Amino acid sequence: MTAESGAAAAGDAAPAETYTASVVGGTGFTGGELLRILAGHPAFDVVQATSRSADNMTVGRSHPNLRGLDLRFSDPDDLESVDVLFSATPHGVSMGRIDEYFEVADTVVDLSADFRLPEADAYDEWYDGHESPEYLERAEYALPEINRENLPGADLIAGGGCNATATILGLKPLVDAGALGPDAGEVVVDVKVGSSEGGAGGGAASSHPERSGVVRPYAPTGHRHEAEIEAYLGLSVSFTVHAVDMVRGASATCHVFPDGPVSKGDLWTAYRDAYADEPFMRIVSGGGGVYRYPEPKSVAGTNHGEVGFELDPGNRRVVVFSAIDNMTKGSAGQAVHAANVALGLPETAGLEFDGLHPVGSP
Amino acid sequence: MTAESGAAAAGDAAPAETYTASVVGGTGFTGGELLRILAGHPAFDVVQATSRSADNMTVGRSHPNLRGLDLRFSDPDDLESVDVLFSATPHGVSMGRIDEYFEVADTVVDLSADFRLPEADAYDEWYDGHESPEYLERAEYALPEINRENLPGADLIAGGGCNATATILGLKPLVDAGALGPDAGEVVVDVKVGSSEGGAGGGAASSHPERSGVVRPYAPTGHRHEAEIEAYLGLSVSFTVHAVDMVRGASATCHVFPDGPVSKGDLWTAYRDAYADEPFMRIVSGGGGVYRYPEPKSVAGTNHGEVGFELDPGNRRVVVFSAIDNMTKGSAGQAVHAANVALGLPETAGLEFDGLHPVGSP
Amino acid sequence: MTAESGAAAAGDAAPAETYTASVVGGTGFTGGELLRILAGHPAFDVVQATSRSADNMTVGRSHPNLRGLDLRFSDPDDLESVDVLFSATPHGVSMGRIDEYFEVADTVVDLSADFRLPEADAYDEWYDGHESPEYLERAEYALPEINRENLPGADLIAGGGCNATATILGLKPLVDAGALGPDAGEVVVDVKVGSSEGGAGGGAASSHPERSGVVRPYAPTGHRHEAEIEAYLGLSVSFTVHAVDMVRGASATCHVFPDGPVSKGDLWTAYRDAYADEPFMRIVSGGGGVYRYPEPKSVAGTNHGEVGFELDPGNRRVVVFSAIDNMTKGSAGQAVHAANVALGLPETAGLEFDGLHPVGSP
Amino acid sequence: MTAESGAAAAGDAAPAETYTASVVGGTGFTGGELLRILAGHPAFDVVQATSRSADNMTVGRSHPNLRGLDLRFSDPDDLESVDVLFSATPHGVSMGRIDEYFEVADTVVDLSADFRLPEADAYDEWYDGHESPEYLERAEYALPEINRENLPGADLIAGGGCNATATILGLKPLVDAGALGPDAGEVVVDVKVGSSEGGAGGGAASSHPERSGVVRPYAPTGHRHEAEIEAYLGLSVSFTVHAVDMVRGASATCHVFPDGPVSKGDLWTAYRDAYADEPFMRIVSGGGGVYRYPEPKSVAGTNHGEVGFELDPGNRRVVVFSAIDNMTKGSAGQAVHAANVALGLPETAGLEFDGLHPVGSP
Amino acid sequence: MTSDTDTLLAEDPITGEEIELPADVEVGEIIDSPVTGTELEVISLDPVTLEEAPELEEDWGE
Amino acid sequence: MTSDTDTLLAEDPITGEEIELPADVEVGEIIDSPVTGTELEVISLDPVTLEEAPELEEDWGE
Ligand SMILES: NC(=O)c1ccc[n+]([C@@H]2O[C@H](COP(=O)([O-])OP(=O)(O)OC[C@H]3O[C@@H](n4cnc5c(N)ncnc54)[C@H](OP(=O)(O)O)[C@@H]3O)[C@@H](O)[C@H]2O)c1
Ligand SMILES: NC(=O)c1ccc[n+]([C@@H]2O[C@H](COP(=O)([O-])OP(=O)(O)OC[C@H]3O[C@@H](n4cnc5c(N)ncnc54)[C@H](OP(=O)(O)O)[C@@H]3O)[C@@H](O)[C@H]2O)c1
Ligand SMILES: NC(=O)c1ccc[n+]([C@@H]2O[C@H](COP(=O)([O-])OP(=O)(O)OC[C@H]3O[C@@H](n4cnc5c(N)ncnc54)[C@H](OP(=O)(O)O)[C@@H]3O)[C@@H](O)[C@H]2O)c1
Ligand SMILES: NC(=O)c1ccc[n+]([C@@H]2O[C@H](COP(=O)([O-])OP(=O)(O)OC[C@H]3O[C@@H](n4cnc5c(N)ncnc54)[C@H](OP(=O)(O)O)[C@@H]3O)[C@@H](O)[C@H]2O)c1
Ligand SMILES: [Zn+2]
Ligand SMILES: [Zn+2]
Repeated sequence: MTAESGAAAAGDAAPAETYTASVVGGTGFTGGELLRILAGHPAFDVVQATSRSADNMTVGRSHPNLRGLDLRFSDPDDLESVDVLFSATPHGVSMGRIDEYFEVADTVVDLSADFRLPEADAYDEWYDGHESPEYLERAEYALPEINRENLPGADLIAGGGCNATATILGLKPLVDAGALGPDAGEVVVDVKVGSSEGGAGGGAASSHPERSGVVRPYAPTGHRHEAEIEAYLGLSVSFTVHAVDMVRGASATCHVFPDGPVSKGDLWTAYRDAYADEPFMRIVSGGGGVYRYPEPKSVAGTNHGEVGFELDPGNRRVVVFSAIDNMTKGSAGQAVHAANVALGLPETAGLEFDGLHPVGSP
Repeated sequence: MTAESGAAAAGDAAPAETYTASVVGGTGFTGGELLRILAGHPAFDVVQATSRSADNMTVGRSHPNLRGLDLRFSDPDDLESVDVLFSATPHGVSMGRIDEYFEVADTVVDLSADFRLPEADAYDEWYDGHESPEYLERAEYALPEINRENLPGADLIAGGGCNATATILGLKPLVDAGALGPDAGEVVVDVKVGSSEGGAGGGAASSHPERSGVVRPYAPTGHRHEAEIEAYLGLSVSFTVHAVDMVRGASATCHVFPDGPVSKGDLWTAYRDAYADEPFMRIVSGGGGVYRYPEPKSVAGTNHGEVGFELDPGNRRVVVFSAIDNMTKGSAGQAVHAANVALGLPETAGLEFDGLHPVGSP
Repeated sequence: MTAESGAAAAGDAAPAETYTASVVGGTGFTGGELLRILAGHPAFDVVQATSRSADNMTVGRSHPNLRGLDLRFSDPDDLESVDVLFSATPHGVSMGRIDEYFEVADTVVDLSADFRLPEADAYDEWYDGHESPEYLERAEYALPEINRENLPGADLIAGGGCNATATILGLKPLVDAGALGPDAGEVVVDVKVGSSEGGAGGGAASSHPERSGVVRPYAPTGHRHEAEIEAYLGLSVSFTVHAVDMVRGASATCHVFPDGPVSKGDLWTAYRDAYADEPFMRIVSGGGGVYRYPEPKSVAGTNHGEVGFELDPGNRRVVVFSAIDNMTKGSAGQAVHAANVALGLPETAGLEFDGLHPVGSP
Repeated sequence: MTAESGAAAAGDAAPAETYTASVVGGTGFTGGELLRILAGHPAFDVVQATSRSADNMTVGRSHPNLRGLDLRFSDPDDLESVDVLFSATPHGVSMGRIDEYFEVADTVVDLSADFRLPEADAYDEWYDGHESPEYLERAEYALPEINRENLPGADLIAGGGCNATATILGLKPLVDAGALGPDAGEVVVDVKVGSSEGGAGGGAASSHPERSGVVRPYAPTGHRHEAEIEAYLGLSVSFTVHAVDMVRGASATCHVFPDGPVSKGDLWTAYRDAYADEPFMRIVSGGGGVYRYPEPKSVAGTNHGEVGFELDPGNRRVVVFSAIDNMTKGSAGQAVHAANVALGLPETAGLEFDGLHPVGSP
Repeated sequence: MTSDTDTLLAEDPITGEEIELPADVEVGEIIDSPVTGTELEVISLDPVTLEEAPELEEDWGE
Repeated sequence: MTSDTDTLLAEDPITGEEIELPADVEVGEIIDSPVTGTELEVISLDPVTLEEAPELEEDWGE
């Protein structure tokens, strides 16, 4: 904690502590989302955002919503000392710079896959190995809905993958309720995601003419998030990801065949047990009006997750729907949520935005 | 057959026969698509299109692409005598008027669900019963890829449902190859469809502000097309349909767990055996460039169906992708294709359009 | 003002006053936006939202972003006493109920056109006359950027039209700078708007299949907002409105031919003089990166207005671009902004949301 | 003409002549559109499509709609001898290779700006000069609606710019009717275009997340198509282009202030005089239903142009709307149309596709 | 395509051109002009007289 | 936010939880559950009994 925030803490009542923060990878999509959230957060003071390509440019040039922010990008090689360093770089960057990060920061929150998996072996299997496996045990998975108890005081926090987050949030209540025991059938997870998932530097397939209007299988099988789901749910899933025409959003439809018969009441109990007290989780399952099940556009721009379910009596299937904004609950919002828990701040601080209606394809 | 077309047949070489045709439900989406296809078809002469709501108005007022067509809607109660009557009305209309249809037409092609299922019981279970069950045996399912041998000479043709069509086209090669025997696991079919599937008369959920940008579970379970799939594939499937932000298109992702191990080579063999000679089917499975798997936008406006597959070695899953245009291969194009076969015309007559690239969200 | 808020005012420092508020027309698009903003506003306490069609249903059923709000719609005939009544009904409703509104509320903020125009004659010319012309003088136009000095203490506030707001914000600096004197040429205003402008109850033209992907002239000439622009800018404009494929947003391109030559420096001076101190206005005019001029998606969900300009030396034209979110700056946000000024609250209270990046078609 | 086509002409009745054709720039958007049209054209036989980046790959890999075409890209440096060479390369390429083109082809149709302007000076002013100015006089502007009489027999044809085409088609009837004489006011042309206008190789601003949902001023002033409009209409226009969320389509709204009063009847006369006999032009101006004025999506994929108008009596303004598909009427279709006229083929050959309804954002 | 026995001739009120209408049109019916697309009201039948129909401004969602 | 004097208590038929309803609900009225969002029909008033309302399948555009 800096002297500044210590002083603040000592001095007066309201926003007891202020933490200085930096964002590495500030021109990127999740970096921009972090900056947006932190700029509106009562307890954070953003002192640095880095970029190699837009060094010295204003943040608002990359992120037009942040034109009001008086901050310029600086070089990632000149990191300032901060309380919390958020890193939003492509996979492989943080694992190479993690020592450096801890030299300048007390707490590191990494949004990449670099510290998500608990075992180094998994990096050999699913990625290209790991440069700093000694940090893996120290890292805590950011998603409070499954790891809240381990976050307070954590100093290395690993943000979840967005598709993994949607899936884990959808299935965890069933796992906890014991519905997915050894006799359960295959768990099929069919995911639909928006174009922001690819990050700011898209290629030909991400150009507007090619990417508009698609239902495009982009990870038919073998998606790396399977590893994360297995690690945190203890469940092997059949996982397929499709690109659809939206910018923000990840929606997971989980087709589940429980051990034995379940009723709608059982399902409500399982999901309410899991989420009734969660500040960001909503159960949306049937009912009237236009919005009867989880939809990414209902949560766009917010840190909310929506989950819902339906029962297929004919063949004992439960269909679970889960929707998040990949940029918020699926990355930057989850990271700030976890930081709030780690630092003992109110969980919803900086994450109060409730979304828009009507809203098109956010 | 009219004297006119008989004469033509007798007389000269080129376009041997001309058939007069009418479209009941001409203001609707599939009715308009029928009119578009028939207007460009060398062997059909459209003499009537009906509408109750736009009686006497030009067809081009409803369908701006048909402004060049010199035809006005007329009352569905004043049907003219034709060789082929196409009916594109909501479920329940044709079953009540089928006797009347056969009074004015030699051949009836119905796009609704009214004659799709072979058994009257199924209508009690999935719909609200059937008014003319005596026609069910006479009706032939329109999809040539699975019913070509029974179409020649058929006089009552029942167009398939669009989601059922996508699913059947995707799975049939595996069924034929015997990969889905008694030990196979559950077959999960996760469908994504465009807004034209709802027809021209949408309600609040179909308005642009509410329907844009969605990934919306609209038939979580219990979709009526399951009945059709079961009837024609002999397979019970776990079926879920989502609305996504496109207008045309239905995309089915089938997650399949075959009896025993299959190889990529097996899959190619199965799909090539099924479709190598089919004029409208394309196998798109891997490869380079942007379009590696089936996508609805690759087939938009066309009668093509694309199918592809991928193998998930870890858990013995085959993922099958199938994409069609719901308005064409999924309804009006399929109907004309079937009529071509029934009347002995070249199969691709009137259906040569190959689609556009680039194309947004058609 | 209620006793509650009076007490608050007398007593202590922080959130000095709390005002009770109601929203008539709460199921509508702007009604929902009002509820969203007021629910997050530190000085308002929403006690009622009315609906005839969804009486007794939760607000969250209509507006999924407000599922967290513990409020049910009630009958518009049973209005509760409040400090501020916001009315978001179609044109013609408020003018018939205005006496009733003042019986239950100290301050009325109306979002319809009913009290926007200063002269009763204008209602005869552009609308179907006025039922309560005696209120027209009392009403204050809501847009603080042109009417801030008259808002404090106002008890009848008339929200501007969204297209008029975009146009007025774009042109006012030029009018103030004297660039549009008697020798100026025609002022052409070419507007592009999203589908939410039509409100929640759209017809066939608003259905997703018909409304997607359009550039549709929907008010080629004679749009009623011309009257408002003339009234508040003193300028007669050539006005054309197009529907484009977005849900939120209004973008006005104003093609202006000033009296005499102007330089880029003159323009910057004019716009900075007008807006440098405005909390919600941003001048975006050239520069680098992707977002160089005003765009509706840069301000979506926010109360910001972006304006920018470019010079066409060849023919003395100035092109002015102006972008707002029709639901916020163009209606509900403007209304709350005006209420803030009227009640002496901080101008930006409840309106701090800065928008998202990336964002698709919000 | 090749021996082959000569033989065909001599030999048998149907498709009298067949011309061999090649497409330089075959991976591009307009190159792909040319290939699509030529592949379905009864009189052309495509023998070569070039690409440097996809040399030896199948055409269907770049253009999924052309998977049925049995053709592979070849190197643009190895041009085959053909009757007609179509070049669809970026500006500046054809002017450097034009001699080479004529060595292998009898007729050259160039889609770039390289031979569009009649005067070399104009290339100095609007482009970076011209390498082969001696060809400018020989070149004929491709748009038959304004240059049909000069096309028969032409051997160098210069395709128009898409925005220029939309504008010229919209305004020409007024120019011909003498409504835009010396006392007319400024002509403001406000254009909205889709993302395919930028070609296949987009940058950051063309990525789906950044380009979705925009109304983005991308050529506020100084667009090069002004030069073309001036050259072929004799009219200086105030020209501004906006990017909107569609892939195909260019829509020009022309705000015109004629010399003196005009009536709706005058306008109908002017437009019918100009276009009643044109095979591809449609006047769409008022009327009922959803599609009352020109819209790009009504003509998407087709070679049609729609024009319409409305009168603003208050200030003597005529608003003209003009809509085309930039890929077809605005480039590849126009090129083939011109080639048809040049070679004496039926004008609509290969261009009969009438478009789709409903259709989203093609 | 429509059989030509079943048509009436009338004058388009905007362009003055002769247009064809279905034989069964009735007075008061709204029908669109094949030339301009405009909605026309049938004012009388013998001879067929047409007038521009009043526009339903509001049905189009402003 | 709603004044608490004006509410009735009832049991959610799906989850069994106690839920609040507006005081002026009538028998036969459809109201949504604050817990599950499900549409419930008011079956009786004293005590308030609720039942899942039959779903209007077709209104949602299949
Ligand atoms: N997008 C999502 O939905 C999502 C969700 C969950 C997790 N994630 C993870 O979050 C991370 C960032 O994703 P993103 O979508 O924001 O990516 P992005 O838009 O491509 O941004 C990457 C950022 O990292 C910077 N950068 C790249 N290489 C760097 C290096 N070697 N050193 C320092 N900075 C570097 C880039 O800026 P400069 O080139 O200007 O330096 C840019 O600011 C990834 O690991 C991704 O897997 C993303
Ligand atoms: N949309 C698809 O993708 C799709 C795919 C496969 C199959 N289908 C099936 O095709 C049929 C038509 O679907 P659609 O999407 O084209 O529907 P639609 O757009 O709603 O059109 C229905 C048409 O039927 C007419 N109609 C309605 N009730 C009628 C009645 N009682 N008697 C005579 N005409 C009547 C309507 O016109 P007027 O009211 O003017 O008479 C309209 O022209 C349905 O059975 C549907 O299940 C649709
Ligand atoms: N949409 C925009 O961008 C925009 C911008 C600026 C200004 N405005 C103005 O704001 C107003 C509302 O527009 P909107 O787009 O929000 O419309 P909307 O979505 O159609 O909503 C209208 C609301 O008014 C209620 N309502 C209708 N008639 C009523 C009556 N007679 N008495 C009481 N309540 C009635 C409706 O609910 P129930 O039927 O359930 O009672 C609904 O809640 C209009 O005057 C519009 O011109 C809109
Ligand atoms: N897009 C439109 O709407 C439109 C409308 C009217 C006119 N035009 C004009 O049409 C032309 C093509 O536009 P586009 O949109 O189709 O562009 P594009 O998609 O970028 O395609 C350009 C093509 O040219 C090839 N190419 C580039 N440089 C070349 C070179 N030096 N030598 C040989 N081939 C080269 C490229 O392929 P490889 O790199 O693989 O060789 C590619 O196939 C441009 O001049 C444009 O102004 C376009
Ligand atoms: Zn889009
Ligand atoms: Zn859309």
